[in-house]
Amino acid sequence: MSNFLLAWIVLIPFISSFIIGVMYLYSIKVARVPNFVFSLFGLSAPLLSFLLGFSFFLQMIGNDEIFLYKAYRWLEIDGYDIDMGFMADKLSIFMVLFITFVGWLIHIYASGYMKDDKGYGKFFFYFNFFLASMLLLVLGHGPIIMFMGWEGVGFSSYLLISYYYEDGENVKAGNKAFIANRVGDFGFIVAMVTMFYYAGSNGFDFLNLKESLLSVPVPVLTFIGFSLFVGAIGKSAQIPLFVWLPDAMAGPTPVSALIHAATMVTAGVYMVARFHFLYDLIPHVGLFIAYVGAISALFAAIIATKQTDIKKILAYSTMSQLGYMFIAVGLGGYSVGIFHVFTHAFFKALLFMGAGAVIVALHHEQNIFKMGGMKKKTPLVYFTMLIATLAISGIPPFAGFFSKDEILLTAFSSGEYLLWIIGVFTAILTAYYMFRLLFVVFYGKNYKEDKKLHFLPKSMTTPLVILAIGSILAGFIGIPELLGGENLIGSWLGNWKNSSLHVTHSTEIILMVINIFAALLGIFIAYKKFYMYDMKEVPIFTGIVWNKFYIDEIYDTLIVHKIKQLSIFISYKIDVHFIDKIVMGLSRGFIRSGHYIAKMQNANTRFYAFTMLIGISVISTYLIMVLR
Amino acid sequence: MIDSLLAYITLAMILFSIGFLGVVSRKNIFVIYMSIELMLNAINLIFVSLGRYYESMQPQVIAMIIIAIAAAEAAVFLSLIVVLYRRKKSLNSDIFTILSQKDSHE
Amino acid sequence: MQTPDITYLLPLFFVGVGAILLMILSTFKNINIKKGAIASLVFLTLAIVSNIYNLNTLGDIYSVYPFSDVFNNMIVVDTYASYFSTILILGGILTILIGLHYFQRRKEFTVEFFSLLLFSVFGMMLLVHANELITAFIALEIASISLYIMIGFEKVIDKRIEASYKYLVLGSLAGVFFLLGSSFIYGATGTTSIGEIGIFVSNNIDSNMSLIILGGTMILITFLFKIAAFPFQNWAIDVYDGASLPVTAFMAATFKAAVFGFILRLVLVDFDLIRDFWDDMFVYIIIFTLAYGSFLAIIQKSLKRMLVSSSIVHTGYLLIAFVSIGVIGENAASSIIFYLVAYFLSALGAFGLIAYISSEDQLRITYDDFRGFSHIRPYMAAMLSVFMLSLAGIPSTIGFIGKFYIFTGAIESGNEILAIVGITATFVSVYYYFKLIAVMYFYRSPEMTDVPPLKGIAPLVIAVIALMIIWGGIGNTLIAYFPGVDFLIDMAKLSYKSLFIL
Amino acid sequence: MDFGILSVIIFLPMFVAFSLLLLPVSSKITRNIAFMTAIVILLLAGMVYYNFELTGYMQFREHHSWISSYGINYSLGIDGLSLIILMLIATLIPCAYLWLWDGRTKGYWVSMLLIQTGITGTLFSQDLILFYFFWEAMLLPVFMIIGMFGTGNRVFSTIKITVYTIMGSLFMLICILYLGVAFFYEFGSWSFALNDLIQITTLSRAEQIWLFAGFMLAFAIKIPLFPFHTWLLETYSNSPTGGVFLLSSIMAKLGVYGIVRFVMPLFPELYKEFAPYFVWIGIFGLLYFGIAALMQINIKKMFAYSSASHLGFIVTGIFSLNAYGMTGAAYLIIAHAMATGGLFLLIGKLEYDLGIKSILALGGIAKKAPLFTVFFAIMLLCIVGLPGTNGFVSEFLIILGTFGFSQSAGIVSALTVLVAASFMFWLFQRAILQDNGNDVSQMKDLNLREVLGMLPLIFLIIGMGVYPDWFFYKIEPTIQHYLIDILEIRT
Repeated sequence: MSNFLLAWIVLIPFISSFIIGVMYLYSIKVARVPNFVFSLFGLSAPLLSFLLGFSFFLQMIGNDEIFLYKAYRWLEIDGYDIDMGFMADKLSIFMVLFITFVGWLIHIYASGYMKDDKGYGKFFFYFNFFLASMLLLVLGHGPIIMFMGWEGVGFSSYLLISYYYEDGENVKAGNKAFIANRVGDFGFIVAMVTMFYYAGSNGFDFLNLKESLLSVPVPVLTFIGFSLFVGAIGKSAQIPLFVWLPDAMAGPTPVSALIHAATMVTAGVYMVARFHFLYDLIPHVGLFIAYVGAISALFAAIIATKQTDIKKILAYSTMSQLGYMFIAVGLGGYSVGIFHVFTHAFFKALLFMGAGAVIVALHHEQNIFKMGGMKKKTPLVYFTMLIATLAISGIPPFAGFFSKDEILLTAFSSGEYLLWIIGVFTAILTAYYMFRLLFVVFYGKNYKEDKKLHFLPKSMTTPLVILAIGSILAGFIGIPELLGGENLIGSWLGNWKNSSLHVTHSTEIILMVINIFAALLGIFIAYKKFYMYDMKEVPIFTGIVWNKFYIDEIYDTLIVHKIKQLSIFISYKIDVHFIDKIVMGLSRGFIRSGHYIAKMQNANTRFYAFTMLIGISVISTYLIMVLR
Repeated sequence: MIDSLLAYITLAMILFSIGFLGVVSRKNIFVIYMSIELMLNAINLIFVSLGRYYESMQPQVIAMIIIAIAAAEAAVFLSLIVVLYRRKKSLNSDIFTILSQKDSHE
Repeated sequence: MQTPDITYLLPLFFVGVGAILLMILSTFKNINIKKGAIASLVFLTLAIVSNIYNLNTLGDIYSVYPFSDVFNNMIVVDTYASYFSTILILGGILTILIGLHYFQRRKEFTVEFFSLLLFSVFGMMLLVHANELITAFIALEIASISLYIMIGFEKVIDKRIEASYKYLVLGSLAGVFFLLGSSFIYGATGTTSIGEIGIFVSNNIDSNMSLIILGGTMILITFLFKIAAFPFQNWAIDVYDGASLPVTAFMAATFKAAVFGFILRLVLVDFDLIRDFWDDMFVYIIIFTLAYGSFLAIIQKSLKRMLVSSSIVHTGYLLIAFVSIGVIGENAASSIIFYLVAYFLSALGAFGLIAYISSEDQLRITYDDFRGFSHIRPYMAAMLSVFMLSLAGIPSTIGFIGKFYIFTGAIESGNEILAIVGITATFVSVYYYFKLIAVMYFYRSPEMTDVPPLKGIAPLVIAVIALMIIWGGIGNTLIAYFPGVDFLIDMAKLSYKSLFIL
Repeated sequence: MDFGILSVIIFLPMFVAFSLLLLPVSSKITRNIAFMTAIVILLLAGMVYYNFELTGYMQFREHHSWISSYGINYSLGIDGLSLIILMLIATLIPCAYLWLWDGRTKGYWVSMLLIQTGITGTLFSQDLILFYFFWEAMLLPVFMIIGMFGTGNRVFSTIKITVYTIMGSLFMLICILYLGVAFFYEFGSWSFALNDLIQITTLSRAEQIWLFAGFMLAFAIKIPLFPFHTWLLETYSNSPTGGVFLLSSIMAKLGVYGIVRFVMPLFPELYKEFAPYFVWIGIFGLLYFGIAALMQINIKKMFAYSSASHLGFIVTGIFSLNAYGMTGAAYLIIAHAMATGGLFLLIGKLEYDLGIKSILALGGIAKKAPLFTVFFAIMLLCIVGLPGTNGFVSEFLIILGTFGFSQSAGIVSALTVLVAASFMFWLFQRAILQDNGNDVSQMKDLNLREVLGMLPLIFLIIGMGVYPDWFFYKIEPTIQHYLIDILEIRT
């Protein structure tokens, strides 16, 4: 049995990150370690994991075997065991493959992007740690192990976002991400605990839970489903916990590419898919998820149309795309959702890396209205970006088209027409804001050519090309039957409930055409407004959309500020001025009454005799009363 | 018999009370001392009358002893009065208050 | 009976004769303080040796009336009395040893002082040996009158004389009540002998007891006065404060023990059957005593006054045990005895050490004067801390064990309220005792640097007391057969039993 | 182990302390000897751990008569819960010594040794009077160390903590005596041994409630539970590093330990009956202190609140009346002791180097002292309960247990994941990471000795988080014993 290799998929990045971390500390404390050593470890770990994952992938082809490896008993209380176990089924191996692959590419890209950074080693330490946590999340055989990866991902994203920690704003963004994630984790933990109590007696892993959950009453299941979804919301930046995602762009661009494209944010989608057996039992929660996804998608897309920061636009687009995925998984189209995760990984990573390349080339300029004419200067970046933009906009035959089409098809065929309408409308917006970006950056004329462009190393451009190819081809694993293809991903991931089969082919074609038209409409508007964009000054935006609907401000005043006030109220008002006042007041009062009583101690002999007289009188009176 | 005993004891208690009140109300140390002596003598009176009542010599002896003790006390008292007078030139009990809490406090 | 009667009386004899001899010796010019001290120590040592000899050779418990034809059973020698006598003589010895340095420094002290001290010890011993009310009164007066003079011995200092005056007036006033009570009791029973009163009470328990109770109350008033319990406590702080420190130490440590020694005998032997009448009264007295003492102690700035105020609190604790006698006589009585020992050691140590420290000057009076004391005299500070801890009843000191007995007894007899009040007072006491430790240790630079060095016998004796306190708190688990806590409490129980063999 | 290994563990530090106090040795030698003593105790504790059998009952019993007339015995023993706390103490203290290495006077070391004696004595006592004895005696060196080596208004805060805690313990004393008397009346002989006192059947319900309250008061003050916590802030903020280290990481835990060791077996019915209240008090404390910590400026006060918040959570765990909650609480005792102890050591260094306690005056530490930052972060993660640290395991178990006790309580208690994270990360941002332009040039990074002192804690924090079962198996029988034999709950 080679099942123990499953653990090594996770362990390799962990060990590598540990070695890099120690080496980095060594490097800053004792003697400098050259960058290539870091790169060696940093780059080989994802590759090795990928190869291991691929070997499992090969073993899985053609059969339904589930690889399970229980490393050791993690915990045993009261007769219940919780194992540290790893499970590879088709879903998780699929995730492993593209996480490690895309992760590897981003690593390569980062080795170029971060070349001049002083914390080069630290970066790879974080990066590998992140990757390891993500793999743990995917490969965990039960909710607890999954949660470990889940939290590890959250923490490493904190580390990566606040990578440039000297600036408090970056750390603040990291904090925001972590706390928002923690809100989600709260939901996850509650769900986990509830599940443990209602269905954990036969073993707390996915395979057993699948059976045990069947006997759990529906209200409890609903509760679990909701709570779990709160976790997903936090991690995948959906309404209302999305606020951290735009701020998270404070980290280096490869971080944005890794975290906000391929991996971390999709964890929520993965989780819902992983718990499909649960959500299958409670379709009403699924519908709720789908609506949250749809609203998030629309909301993010609207905001994205007005942003100026290139990375923030991409961040909102990520949120929007994640919304799509949730529409799919919420409606039970798990394979569809995962399909979009897959394609999205490619084009979104590509977009971020392209954006990163532009940013680097322009000496860390992020405002798109200060860019322009990049098409000529960096043609390679332009072409790859164009491919990615087409892919995200849903233009056939690029990857995004197929997956998005399937999602909308799922929505339509489920009878949730509202979802479908939102989806289509969002598609228009998507195409619009993405091409707005493309036009302004690559065709625009705003950029003052007073500076020489920064050189883009091979390590940065090669991944772009690979990912561009991926963005073109990724969609072909899920070509709908209608177009004579075979839904590879659907069949790979198994016979999940997939309602898209219930519509007629003609409907499907109509829908597809509508999608394409929607995308084209968006592109057309963008073309009209922004082609060869030329504006001498950077435009100043105002308005509710540009201010992201003031969501941050609302949260600040409604929650953060209130909690701070409460904190001050508790620690200074209640504690100091109430409880401690009582405590100290008692003792001070005691001392004060001591001073009053001391007045009896006036040293007058006759007074003392008088007190004796009174005392004797009282005692005598008492005695007389008793004796009577 | 018992009636006369009660009369004596009542007298003794009256004397005793006068003595006590004297200690409390008079300022002159001499008078205070005399008041205490009065109380002692009141008790002597009780013992002596009890001796008569029980027709026993024991209380009489006790009374003698009390007188002796009173004398011993008197010796201390009188010498102390001398010392007190020498220091403050007064025998007002109320001026001897340096040990009061207030004084030691400040 | 092989042992000649005089053996029993030897302790009393040595002390009494010593007192008289010293009085005579003091007229000689070449007898200085040191020689006087040595002479008195010799007598006291002889007394304590003979006392311990009695305790050892006469078996576990004994009770005899020596020369009963002469004394007419007025003096009893039993384990109980011997036990108390040992404490009292020890008090005398320790006072002399500790105060020696002080006496030598102060010009006013003469050899007569030791004579008076011995008289006082003699009076107290007689008090615990007394088996008759008038004897007890005489003993009380011997002890008191000696003390009146000892307090006012330094007649150049206003405080001393005033304290002496106050004590004299109020003490005599209280003493009169003792006589009044005796006369009532005599009127009711026709006797003043303790055993006979008890027999009378048990024989006539069905008839009207009010006169005896009234008389008993009057005696208890004197008792309450002497131990400074609530309505009669005002004098204590002033008098103790006014007295010179060794005298304060002597008074605080021994006099209370002697008075308790007598009153316990009286109550246990005579009033055992009618004691319930006073229980409620005592509950209030205890609560007020504890409260008053705590209130006063907590505001004191002068260390001496604080210790004195706290001695009122300790009186309250003792009274708690006194009340508990009702249900569990043996335990409560022995707990009183034990606590007396504990308090005796702690108070003597504390007062003695402060006396030693201030023997050079009068400066260290308040808490603040002790700032940073540990940095110049670490050992003294450590000893003083031990005494404070013991007084506060912190475990690992004898004070804790004492409190343990007291409160156990209180709970055992159903007086939980008293136990809680007592605990509250203890908790307050932690504040004022720990304040001294805090002041000594927590301030870095001392404000005063002139302290007598560690020399002479006094520091040694104080150190021994401190060790005894710790030993008494830790007990005898470490060394078998060495007298420890168990020994003390067993002795206390034996002496309790000796009261009832006739 | 028939040479009385527990006694040796208890009294060796005291013996060393007094010898050192009396001998004219320099503070350096004192420190070296103290450190060696701590190592020896670690070895002895290791022996105990190794020989500990897997049952829930008391082992390594030692029994000597002490005050026989009242049946007070010198009686020691150890079960799974005391064992892990012993291991914790034995491990933490040498580490702490390595951190306190420089610039401490002789008195400091002597106090530390004496505190160790008090703590271990409290831990092993099976006789209530003996327990009380150590419980109070422990306070004296603490009193000394805070008062002598503390900062700020140290005299006041020392007196405050002393009087406050003694108040609680005195009421406990009354309750102990009451139990002893009740035993005497029922069985006719005196005893204060725990095993004897639990046989008392004559107490009425009202009596039991009062006694229960008395015990709980003492422990609640020590822990501290709301609203008995006001001594905490001043004490923690004014204590020297060693003092606050021991206070937070060990002595506070002893309060919880006392509840489990004494209150639970003595009043099992009331324990069960009042469990809901205490679960909610614990949760309330968790949130209350957690929120209060948020806006603290003084870094030590913040950790004081944080500590109280976690202790509330531990209390929730022990009152959850099931194996998950109790095991989790036991685990959190260890986890939190390590993390908070480590944090206080780190902060102590910060204070020592820079002389400031205010968060506002810090910042930019990370650049200056990366190793410091890494260790700080790991401790912080343990407090926050990140998976992979033992903090997570314990918090998860407690939430699980609390949920099993009451579903609403379980859900509210899960808020712990939010509470600690919010103030801890904010602190980390402001005090350590971001550059506020304050002058922190005096800050030195950790040297090798300090790294060595911190590494065991780090290893344990992570090791216990990754492989908890290996650490659990010694406690598990004890917890089962508590639940099945003492509380008579079948899970």
